[in-house]
Amino acid sequence: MAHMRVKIAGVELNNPVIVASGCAGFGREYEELFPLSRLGGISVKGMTLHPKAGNPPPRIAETPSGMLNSVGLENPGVDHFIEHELPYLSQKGTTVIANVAGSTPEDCVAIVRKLDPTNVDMIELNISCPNVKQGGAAFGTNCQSAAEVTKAVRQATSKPLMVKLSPNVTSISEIAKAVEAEGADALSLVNTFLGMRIDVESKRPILHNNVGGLSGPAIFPIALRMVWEVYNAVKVPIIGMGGIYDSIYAIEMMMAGASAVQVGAAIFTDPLTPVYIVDRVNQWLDDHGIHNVSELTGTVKPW
Amino acid sequence: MAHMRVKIAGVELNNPVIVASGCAGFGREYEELFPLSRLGGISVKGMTLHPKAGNPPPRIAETPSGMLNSVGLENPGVDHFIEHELPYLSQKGTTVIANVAGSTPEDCVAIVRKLDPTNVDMIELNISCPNVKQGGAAFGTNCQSAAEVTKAVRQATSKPLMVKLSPNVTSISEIAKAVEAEGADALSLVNTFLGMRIDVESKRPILHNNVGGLSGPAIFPIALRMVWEVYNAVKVPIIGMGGIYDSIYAIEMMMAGASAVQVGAAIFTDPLTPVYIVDRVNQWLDDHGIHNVSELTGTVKPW
Amino acid sequence: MPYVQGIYPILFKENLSKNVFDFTIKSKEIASLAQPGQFVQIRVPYMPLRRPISLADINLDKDYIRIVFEIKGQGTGYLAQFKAWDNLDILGPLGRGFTMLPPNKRVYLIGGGIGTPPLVPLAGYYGGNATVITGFRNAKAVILDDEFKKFFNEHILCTDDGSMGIKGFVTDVLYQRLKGGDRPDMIYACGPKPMLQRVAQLAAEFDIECEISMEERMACGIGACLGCACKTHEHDGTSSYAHVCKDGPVFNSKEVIF
Amino acid sequence: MPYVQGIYPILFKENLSKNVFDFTIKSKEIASLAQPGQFVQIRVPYMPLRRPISLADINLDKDYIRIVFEIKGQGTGYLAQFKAWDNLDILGPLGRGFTMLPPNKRVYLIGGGIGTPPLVPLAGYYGGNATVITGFRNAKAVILDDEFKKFFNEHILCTDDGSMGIKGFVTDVLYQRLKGGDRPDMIYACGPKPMLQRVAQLAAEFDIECEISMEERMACGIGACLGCACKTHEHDGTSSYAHVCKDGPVFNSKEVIF
Ligand SMILES: Cc1cc2nc3c(=O)[nH]c(=O)nc-3n(C[C@H](O)[C@H](O)[C@H](O)COP(=O)(O)OP(=O)(O)OC[C@H]3O[C@@H](n4cnc5c(N)ncnc54)[C@H](O)[C@@H]3O)c2cc1C
Ligand SMILES: Cc1cc2nc3c(=O)[nH]c(=O)nc-3n(C[C@H](O)[C@H](O)[C@H](O)COP(=O)(O)OP(=O)(O)OC[C@H]3O[C@@H](n4cnc5c(N)ncnc54)[C@H](O)[C@@H]3O)c2cc1C
Ligand SMILES: Cc1cc2nc3c(=O)[nH]c(=O)nc-3n(C[C@H](O)[C@H](O)[C@H](O)COP(=O)(O)O)c2cc1C
Ligand SMILES: Cc1cc2nc3c(=O)[nH]c(=O)nc-3n(C[C@H](O)[C@H](O)[C@H](O)COP(=O)(O)O)c2cc1C
Ligand code: FES
Ligand code: FES
Repeated sequence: MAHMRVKIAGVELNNPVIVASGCAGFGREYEELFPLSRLGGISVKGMTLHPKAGNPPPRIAETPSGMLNSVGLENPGVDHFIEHELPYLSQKGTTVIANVAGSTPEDCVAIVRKLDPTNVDMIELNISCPNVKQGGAAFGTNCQSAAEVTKAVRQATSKPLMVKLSPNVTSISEIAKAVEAEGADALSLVNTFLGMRIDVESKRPILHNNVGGLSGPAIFPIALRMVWEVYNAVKVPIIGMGGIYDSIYAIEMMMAGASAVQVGAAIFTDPLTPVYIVDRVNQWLDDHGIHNVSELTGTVKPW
Repeated sequence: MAHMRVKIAGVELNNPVIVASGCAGFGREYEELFPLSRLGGISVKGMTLHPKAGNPPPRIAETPSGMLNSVGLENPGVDHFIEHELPYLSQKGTTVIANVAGSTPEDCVAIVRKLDPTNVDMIELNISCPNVKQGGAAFGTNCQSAAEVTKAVRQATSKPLMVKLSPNVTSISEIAKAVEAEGADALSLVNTFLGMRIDVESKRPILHNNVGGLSGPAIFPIALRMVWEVYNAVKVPIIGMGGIYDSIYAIEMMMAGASAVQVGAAIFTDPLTPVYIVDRVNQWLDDHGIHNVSELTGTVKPW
Repeated sequence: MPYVQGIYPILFKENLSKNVFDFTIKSKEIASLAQPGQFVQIRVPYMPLRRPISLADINLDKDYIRIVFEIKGQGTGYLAQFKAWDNLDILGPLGRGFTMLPPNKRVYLIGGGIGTPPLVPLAGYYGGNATVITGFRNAKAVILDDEFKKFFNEHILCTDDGSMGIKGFVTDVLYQRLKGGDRPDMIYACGPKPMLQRVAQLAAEFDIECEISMEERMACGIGACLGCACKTHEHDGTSSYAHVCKDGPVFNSKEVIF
Repeated sequence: MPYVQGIYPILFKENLSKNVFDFTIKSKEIASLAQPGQFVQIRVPYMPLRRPISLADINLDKDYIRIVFEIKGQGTGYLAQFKAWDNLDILGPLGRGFTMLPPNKRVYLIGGGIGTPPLVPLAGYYGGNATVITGFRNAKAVILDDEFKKFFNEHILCTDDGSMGIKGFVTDVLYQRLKGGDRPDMIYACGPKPMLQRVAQLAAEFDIECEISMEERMACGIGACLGCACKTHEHDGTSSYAHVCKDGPVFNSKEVIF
């Protein structure tokens, strides 16, 4: 058995496979199928300062090898998280990553201040949600605003700070560099791509929000390229995601430069995906005589 | 049988289904399976001023519901096209769209000047090829350079001028507006998304060019959203493409705002795809009592 | 609520009408956990998302469950191609089912089209105390007609065009009954949204308890992704989103905002 | 070159070694157009790109073609799940096959591993005038051993570990033969790239005509997408890209730049 623990921004994870934000809520539901301690970590549903109702339904549409969502950051708010979810979740033997999705820099700062004294392991500042009118991708598609919100949040917390980038940009490495310069300890990428589907019978977009975020295997090759680009542009560790649904995809992502990976939409196809990936990556490492999963990071040999 | 002819920038097409540039060469190969007159048009392989060898192999990689290519604009040059391909192709009873992919604005102008006196029906200025070092996406990911090359080419030809946009941008509608302002008669979108795959055994990117352009069903929802965005931003007609592989997808694309569609990668899965789409769209129109395919354009009803 | 994921074999496959299929699936695990009104999420080839299908029957002795589904699009189309002894990847049972009153209570079961199957376990439970009203487009679309005879239910069959049973909507029949003074202890309804809305109206008008089974597009099916929102009344008079896969699919008709 | 696309049934399926399958497919259309060395593009479930597989046999009388393939990844894995009487969606025959000399010429056929099957039609054509040298990792990987007996070919079998036939590489045997003074009219070779490169070297060294069958990742398979580039010498001394699916898969060994 290879050594699967990885260290990111000072936080040690059981293994490099984290469940992506928004895909496993606060962890309770999937506990029915596997213990959360099998995971490297869980990035919880993006949270706002106050409870948020999210967008009207339909919020889900299927696409070839992918899905769109327009949940719109429905969440019970940071206070509820700290009071009712964190005490349970923090006993489960996995790393807890708090996904912070304020609609203004001030909101983000306020949320992070509340999280600072808790036993959350890491902050994932979400500047890339495509499903909300304020904040979200509006921060993340512009270097200056991405830098500003990072700077503000950086000053508000002593927790390891990871910033989650939007792929809906001309140059993701520019945004990555701007965010790194303001003190991000790690980067996670990618969030979803803005997409659409139409019901040709009713002529209505399938999503009530008209557009939504694309994730799933469809986006994997773009996400992989972006992780590689960012890896070549920054020094901080990267958590790679976007379409990972099997061990080979996780290994590609790590070779491209990721120190760990997140698994999102694939959990809806097969809820055991993250656990299978942990086991199969481990097997692959054994088969290839690699002792430590971290040895994969950034090993791609460009032509 | 519904009326399938569509008119774009003054050019009348047999129907709204065009084979995308780079996917059917100069039309000879697929003639074995169906007469080109069944198509609305063919956008020929992107051409440069001088013959171009393209990138080293491997040039093709498969992805979930998609593929990457890094052909790198291999083509015999515009003179060869005019002398050896066009005379044959222009007798086939379909609209011929010349895809122009010069590496500098001057090159583009020179190519277009050569095409101007020929019986090419339309120019598709490709400012979005992700597989070449010069020109291509370097033009298309920046409003100013996109405007400049459009302006130069606009002055060099009296042919209808369509500009093909890159999806690898933060705001495709900004680019679309910049290009429209310089006199583009139509827009085509999207070209491929920059992506990557890695062979985990050799640790090499599968493509010798390391990265390549993603196309196929995987990108459909993003392409659809972009067509809708651009339709709401410009007045000129749009030819929509990206992942269309069945009639429903073509209809969605037209409802989002496209006046015609192009079919690319799907032809590799099933070479008869474009012809099936023509027939099935026609059937769908009949089933829905719609007399003219153009009535579909832009009919999506956002919530 | 406890649920499992597993691979289970199809024991019987039947074709109930042109596009409607009936699978009996061996799964002791799911059968032993399930309640009427709950559903399962089934994985289908090529499709990234599972398909939610209600349980049409739960047989504890024989360890099987039953699903009845209609081909609507690609996913159900592929599902229909499975044959007896093929294996299905199923997640379930999921959601909150119907509230079960004592079996001697008087109930109405209102089913529209492919909404009829989830009523079968209720029909069996309430037997002669249940009045079942089912409606279909036409005679060709009628399914499960015999099923309710078995249970000695009073059964009224409606078709939109009168080609079988009574001509008209199930809600017309229900309205006549309620106007006529019938006061059941509960109305259960499953079917298209406009039908459910009308049933909810009637239940409110005549002040009768009513539970309806809702549908929404889903990803996880277990309450984790918040995809399947359904607008509901809060106790304090405001509205919020419940989630069909976890808080439903069965809701009290007073909760749902149509 | 003329080619067709169609849906054709598998007549026989055989398992030649652990991961190697042999399909006999009924297709008068393809059989009547095909030449030894050509290939087909087969559609496989879930995969956007077709899989190129060489023709291992072309039988005109009986209207069938034959393919022999090894499971390498997902696509060939799915292909291996097809059974007799299942239908395959096939595009073909594609590419340029081997140059056929008069059958009384002396030829060498060099095959490595899964590169052996396309040599079968040549073996049949040249019969006793062909010397066939095939190589495999070990005894378990050996395929088509009997095939060459049928045609009265001289057949030398090699394995890397000596577990069957001669221990060593096919190119070692070829080198010994050529050094020993054998001067065939043509060498045909199909197999892994390093083997082809060595065969090409030997052919050049001993000045013998040689044709090799190349592989490259493909999309269209018919010369339209320019995906399957293969670096070749031009007559004027420069280099350029040929395309494996159209200009090949069979190339004169002097053309290819390894
Ligand atoms: C709780 C619940 C119970 C259900 N029970 C049954 C049943 O017992 N029998 C039956 O025939 N159908 C039932 N349905 C509806 C069934 O899920 C859809 O008909 C099916 O998902 C359509 O899939 P498709 O691929 O054929 O259609 P497509 O339209 O191609 O599907 C595209 C996407 O939309 C989703 N979708 C489409 N229609 C619906 C819908 N009505 N509800 C939810 N998602 C939808 C699909 O799941 C898929 O993700 C139920 C739905 C829910 C939510
Ligand atoms: C002209 C030609 C003839 C061939 N004849 C045979 C044959 O007779 N028997 C046989 O077993 N194999 C043959 N091959 C190789 C066969 O095409 C590959 O093994 C197969 O495509 C692998 O697909 P996969 O999905 O299993 O592997 P994966 O690695 O999962 O495939 C991923 C992608 O890469 C492509 N690919 C991978 N390996 C190759 C390769 N070696 N050549 C071309 N594309 C590749 C696949 O087609 C697919 O698009 C031939 C290849 C070519 C080009
Ligand atoms: C239903 C759903 C909800 C999501 N909610 C969030 C969220 O709240 N915060 C966030 O940062 N990302 C959110 N995401 C994005 C995922 O965390 C992830 O970045 C994206 O889905 C790409 O990974 P995947 O392809 O593995 O799903 C959500 C994704 C899905 C599918
Ligand atoms: C093999 C290949 C070659 C291509 N070459 C060109 C080209 O020369 N010029 C161009 O404008 N687009 C080129 N494209 C992009 C397509 O024309 C099209 O924009 C893209 O593939 C998206 O459509 P699709 O998803 O239907 O393939 C190429 C695409 C492929 C797959
Ligand atoms: S489908 Fe995920 S919460 Fe209901
Ligand atoms: S595969 Fe398209 S040119 Fe060879």
